[in-house]
Amino acid sequence: MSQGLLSDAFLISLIAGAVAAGIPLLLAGLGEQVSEKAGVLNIGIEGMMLFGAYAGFATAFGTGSLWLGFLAGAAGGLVLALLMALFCVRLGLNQIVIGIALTLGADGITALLHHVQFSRTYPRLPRVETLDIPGLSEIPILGPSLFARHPMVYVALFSVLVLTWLFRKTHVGLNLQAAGDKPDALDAAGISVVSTRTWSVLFTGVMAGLGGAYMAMIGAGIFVPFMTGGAGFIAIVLAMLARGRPLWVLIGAFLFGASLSLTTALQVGGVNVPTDVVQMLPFLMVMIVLVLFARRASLPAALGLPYVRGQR
Amino acid sequence: MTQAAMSQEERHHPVASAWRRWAVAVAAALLPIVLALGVGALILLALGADPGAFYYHIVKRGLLSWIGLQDTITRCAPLLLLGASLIVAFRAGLWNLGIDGQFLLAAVISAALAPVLVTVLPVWLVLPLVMVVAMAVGALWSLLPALLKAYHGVNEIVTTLMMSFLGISAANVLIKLPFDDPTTTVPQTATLATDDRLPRLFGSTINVGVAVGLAVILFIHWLMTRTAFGLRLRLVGANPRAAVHVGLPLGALMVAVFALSAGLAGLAGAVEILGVWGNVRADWNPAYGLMIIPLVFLARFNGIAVIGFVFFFAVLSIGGETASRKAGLPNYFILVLVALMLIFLALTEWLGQRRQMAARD
Amino acid sequence: MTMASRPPEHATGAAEPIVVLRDITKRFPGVVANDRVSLDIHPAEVHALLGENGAGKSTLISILSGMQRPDAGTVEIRGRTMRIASPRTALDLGIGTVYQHPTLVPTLSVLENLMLGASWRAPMNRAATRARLDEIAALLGIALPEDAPLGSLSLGQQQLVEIVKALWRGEKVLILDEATSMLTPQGVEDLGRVIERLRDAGIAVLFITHKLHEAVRFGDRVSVLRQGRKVGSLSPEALGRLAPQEAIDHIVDLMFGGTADRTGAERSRAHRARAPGERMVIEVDGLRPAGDPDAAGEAGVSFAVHEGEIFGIAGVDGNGQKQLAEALAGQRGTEAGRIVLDGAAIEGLSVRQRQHAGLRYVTDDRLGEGTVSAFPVGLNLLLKRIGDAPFWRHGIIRNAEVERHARALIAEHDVRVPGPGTPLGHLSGGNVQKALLARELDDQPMAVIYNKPTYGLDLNNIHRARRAICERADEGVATILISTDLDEILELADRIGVMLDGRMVGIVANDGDAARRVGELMIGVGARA
Amino acid sequence: TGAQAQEIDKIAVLVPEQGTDYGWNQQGVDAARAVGAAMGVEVLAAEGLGYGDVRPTLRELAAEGADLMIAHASGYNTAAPEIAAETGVAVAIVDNPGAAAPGLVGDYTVSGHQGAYLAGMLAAQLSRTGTLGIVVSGEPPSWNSQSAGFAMGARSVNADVKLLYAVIGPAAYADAAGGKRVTESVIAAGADIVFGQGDGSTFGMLQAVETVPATDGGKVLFIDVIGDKSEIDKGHLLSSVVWNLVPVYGAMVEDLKGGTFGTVNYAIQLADDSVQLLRTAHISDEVWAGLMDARAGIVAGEIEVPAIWEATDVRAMMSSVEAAE
Ligand SMILES: Nc1ncnc2c1ncn2[C@@H]1O[C@H](COP(=O)(O)OP(=O)(O)OP(=O)(O)O)[C@@H](O)[C@H]1O
Ligand SMILES: Nc1ncnc2c1ncn2[C@@H]1O[C@H](COP(=O)(O)OP(=O)(O)OP(=O)(O)O)[C@@H](O)[C@H]1O
Ligand SMILES: [Mg+2]
Ligand SMILES: [Mg+2]
Repeated sequence: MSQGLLSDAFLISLIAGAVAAGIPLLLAGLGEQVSEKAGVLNIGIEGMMLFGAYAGFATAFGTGSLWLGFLAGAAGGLVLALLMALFCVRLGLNQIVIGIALTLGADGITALLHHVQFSRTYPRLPRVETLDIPGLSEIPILGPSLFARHPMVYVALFSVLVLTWLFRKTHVGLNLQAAGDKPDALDAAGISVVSTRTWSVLFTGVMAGLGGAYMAMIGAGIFVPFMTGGAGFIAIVLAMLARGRPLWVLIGAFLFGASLSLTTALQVGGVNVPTDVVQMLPFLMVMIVLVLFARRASLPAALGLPYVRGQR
Repeated sequence: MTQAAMSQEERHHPVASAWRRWAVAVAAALLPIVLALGVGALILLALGADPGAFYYHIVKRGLLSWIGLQDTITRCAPLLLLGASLIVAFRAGLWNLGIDGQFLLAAVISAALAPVLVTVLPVWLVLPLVMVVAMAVGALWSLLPALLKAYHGVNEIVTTLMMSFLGISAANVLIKLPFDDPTTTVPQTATLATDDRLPRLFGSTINVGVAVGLAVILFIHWLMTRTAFGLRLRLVGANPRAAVHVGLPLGALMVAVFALSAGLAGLAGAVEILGVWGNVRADWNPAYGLMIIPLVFLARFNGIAVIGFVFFFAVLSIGGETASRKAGLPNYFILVLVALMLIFLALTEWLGQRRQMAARD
Repeated sequence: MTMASRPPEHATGAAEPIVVLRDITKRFPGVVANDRVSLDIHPAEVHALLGENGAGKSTLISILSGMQRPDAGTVEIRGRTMRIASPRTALDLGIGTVYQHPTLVPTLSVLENLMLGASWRAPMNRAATRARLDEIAALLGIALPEDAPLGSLSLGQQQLVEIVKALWRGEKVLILDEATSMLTPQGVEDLGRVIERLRDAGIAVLFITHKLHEAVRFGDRVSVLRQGRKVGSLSPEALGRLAPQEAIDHIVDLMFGGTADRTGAERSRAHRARAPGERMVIEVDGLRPAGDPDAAGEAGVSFAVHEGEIFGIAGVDGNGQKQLAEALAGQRGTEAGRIVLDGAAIEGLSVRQRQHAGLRYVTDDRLGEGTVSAFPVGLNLLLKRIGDAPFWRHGIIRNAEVERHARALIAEHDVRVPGPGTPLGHLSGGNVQKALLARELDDQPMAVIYNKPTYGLDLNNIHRARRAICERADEGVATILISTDLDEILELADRIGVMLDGRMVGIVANDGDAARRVGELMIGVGARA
Repeated sequence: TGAQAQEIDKIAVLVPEQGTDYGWNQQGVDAARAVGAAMGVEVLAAEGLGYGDVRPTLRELAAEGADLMIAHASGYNTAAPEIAAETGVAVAIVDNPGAAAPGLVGDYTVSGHQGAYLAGMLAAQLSRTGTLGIVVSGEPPSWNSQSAGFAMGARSVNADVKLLYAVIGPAAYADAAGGKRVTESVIAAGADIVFGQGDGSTFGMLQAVETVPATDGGKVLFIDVIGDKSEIDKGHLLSSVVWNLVPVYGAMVEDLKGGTFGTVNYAIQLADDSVQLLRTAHISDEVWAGLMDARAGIVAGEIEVPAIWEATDVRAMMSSVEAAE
């Protein structure tokens, strides 16, 4: 029996591990990208993910249905996004303050709920059924690791295409860009900046909630407090680095996932490197890319600024 | 009394109007707290705890008992310095989101240096020396983001966050490898003896760090609001193109801002280690950034207001732990309470702005 | 074309007004921008809305276009009282607006900017948009780079896009707030023709300008605001009875009361105290500004300015004037060439060093780089002197000095502002420009580059500013005056250089024949001098 | 200060997380409560204190009249002796014997490396694939010594056993998703028994074990540490290196009463059953008997199980896959 570092099973598990770690980042990163495009810096995304993780897990555990879990995860993210939209878009409160407040609040509430509900039983979900894509899933190594996953993985990948299309080919894309770059122009053109930003924040909430739900239900099969562990902040960075292109979020998310798998691969292979060093790799890579190519910032001009009509 | 009558009266009684302004200010400060406590009380009731007792314990422990108050004040020190750090950066329009990494690296270097230096130099020299080195370490860690921003326009949110993650990992590597104290099995640096730490004030458990923090934040407030240098930095923040137009060296100023801001974050690390901890353990990361950033925004980058918010937060964190323990609740509830306070504080500020807008004529 | 030549039905104003503003009041902190203003806007009529800087014109139209809500008063559309809650409502009512400040998205292409505003569910129809754009462009006699990002266009071209956009949506009412400020005389003519056609098709046009000859030329009816109040109007009948110059005189009286400055009719240059001296102050040789690849020609720009001379630089906006000015000021690098100031090469110096050497640049981008909107007016007036005595001592600000300085300049330059502490962004467009000029004129440099110094100013202020420029020149300041307004250049300059495609295509003396020769050079006819 | 006999009516225990984790925190809190109940002493439990500064809490508990404060986290072992010196209240700390001071500071060493040795023997005997996994959430000393003990025990049964060692992250105690991901990879690399150490992340490891088959298609079994997760087991729990802190805490209180506190180092060990191997239905009588023999050998000192605290030393003990192939 072929075993160890070069066995198919191990390679498959590494790639699948990268996917498992990358999908929440991808979903949340895509969501963040939309609201950043529209000019809202959503720092609350970490909280939205955590809320989605809790809601998704609790529902999936209660009902036995992952799909209901995803629905609840999306709703969980949406609830926080509604608050964010109300406070930051409608009322124009400071996005940083509210974003951090939502994250702290979600940290606290989910931990409390977990304490009350699950801290004596630590329920775990059963094995996840995968959807094997005929044909593709038969490719050696890549097939089983990429094309025999839970359907949510394909939904996430598909949403990259949808967003690309939306940004390039629709009025929604134009509106988002205008809302972020020059909101007064959008307003003057007769489109409500507040509505556009509200929708984009709500979308972020849904995507972050789905990402969190994926992390809890499929990534871990369990909910534990603070389990997102900063993934939301990585998603923010990915969205900024991607400079408005969904495909770049995809690439970034999987590079992050892959570097985690790399850590495991090195260790299982008996290569003696401290985890701290390996953990630096993705961040180091980003810095090197930025130093080498010194890519100018192209964040939306009005990012983080509330829009109040007629104010100057 | 109607609005008109009131303003009529104001014109004739300046004293009354001063009183009224005071009343409004006090109400504006208290309202969010009352609202947050109210909503928090509902959650406490839902959790089966007694809100009255809970809040009583927060205040009693965090503010009214002398041991508690000393701890509250001690906890303010690093937060004040980090607040000063952020005031510089934010007023200059630069998002230094890397203070956690700068803080931690400087803390580790301080912890590694101080126990060694005290064996060769007098303590009164070692402490300031280490603080200076810590500032340099913090500043150095911001150099790359600063240069990339100043001369290549690379977005500093991304670079400072990246450097922060890198700094946290690098700090751990330093602790586990070169600076590991061989006499303990736990990976941590050697410990600075309690007698060699920052002197304590008037026989209390409060160390000089908080005085340093207060002095620095007041100085920074003065620097940013009253000096030409501060105005130049604010100009960079408010309109960088105008800064170029009026002939300011934009790049150099940005690097200076980063150096100052990150240097103060480094100083916070040194003060925390030299004043309280004495050493750094692997994987230690208080992540003060997440807490201090909203406070600095709520204070609208005003140093004096930051002092108030920091103190308030310290009371909550010291008193909250006791209150949770006595109520048999997980400490997590304090997170919820802090979140509620932030939201209501932001809301009241918004209401205040609207009042100002409405009161125009 | 005279008033009398208009079709009589338009001169009568018989039609019911389509829009009636009634007793509109709007306050801002420290200012009453509109004080019970009433205005009728009739279909098939061009209504010129005039007034000094800060009179409240932009505020009034922003209420009509849904950007501001009035504190009191009503808006009636075809006799029905309407609440115009948002720009969307206004657009749905067929009210299209060109705002004084740019309202286009710099990162979107021209075409995309024009598509902005459709329902988000609607499919994106580039072809139809393109066709419609071509149609309107043909009407205006212009060509626009449809797929270029808007931010890459010159300000003049951007203004054309704004106009196209307003024409697109303003099926009933078209509002133009200083829409001609960046256009060439020819462009103004073309726009005027389009306006007339629209008017004849029954559209109501509300037209704001500081160029009174445009107002009487295109306007059928005139209303004048002063310090927030409507102080007078001329009905079509009244207007029809007056010759253009009489009408202008009448309007000037209304606008400024007794304080009107009538010296503008003569040419200021004739009143210059001294002729330019012999000493060369600025010599520019083969200068090629960095940046836009096609902005500068191969050979670069060369010219020289004498002590006390005003050297005008004419040309259609976007022909490299801005790049040249920025390269001279040190804000933009150079690829080749020399700049000599008072005998010393300065091309290697920083902006600051050039300022110290005695060179000043008065930017045309008053909000983008000239001022800081969030800062109080008082600080904006000292932006180029931060740290200098007596306003700072040992680097510490002395607020009393700053305030005294601000009050003096505000009074001297008649900046309409509640006080030195008001954020500059709250000022009207013209008053921002006044503050900017006040700051720049409050110094004694050796050489100054003015870029569109009177853009957005009212008549009185234009005269004041031009006189100040002449006075400085008389004191010996070598002056470079960049303007798209040929009249201004002809009025002030001793010699005129013309820029086209980043090159200086000719330099002519400002004598009797200058207007014709400059005009030819601007459109690419005529030899290099 | 010399040791003095003392009345004890109140003790405090401080733990970084909630005491409901079937692990480190729960063992600490439960043991303190058990000692309190047995000795008629009041117990103040401060849970979920995190890894920040506990000096304020220690001062407060001292002020509330605690006579002994058990700072049950290695991260507290600098702060607690300082507060003991400041307040004069005795403290117990973990993993820092050098700081012990008679009457004031007592150190206890919690490492189940002896038990982990038995667990390693058990795993090596039951493994079908000959490959064992060790997954840890981080690398604190007590994790390290148990990983090493496990490796030594496994090798004692089968010198050729392959040991796959993986750390989830530098401080990934709560990273359940990471726990699952890493455990899945370890299983895919051939492990059919996983020795897992972590707090919240342990549940991710369990999830992986429960949902992924071994490379031979069979069931993967899990060996836990510190607590007893039988209650929440779904049939994959093979064993656990269970700690019992009651003897240690009890001895500390007794010594404090008797005036000898801080003069000895307290430790958990097989000998007094403060370290035990959990027996589940997966373990046959025969195997169990073998393990009990080994236990006796360890207790008697015939089998030596050294405590290895350093992460680098632990890593050096693990298999390199290339070398094995
Ligand atoms: N948003 C605002 N906030 C505060 N003050 C304002 C605001 N908008 C306008 N004002 C003030 O209202 C007054 C009228 O301004 P407005 O822009 O309507 O003048 P204007 O007639 O268009 O002048 P200009 O010819 O200079 O454009 C000015 O004093 C201006 O400072
Ligand atoms: N369901 C939606 N999904 C995505 N974006 C939306 C949605 N609804 C509105 N938006 C965004 O918000 C903007 C403004 O929304 P608003 O509610 O003002 O318009 P609407 O009445 O829904 O749109 P319309 O009348 O054009 O169909 C839209 O142009 C679009 O950018
Ligand atoms: Mg105006
Ligand atoms: Mg007692």
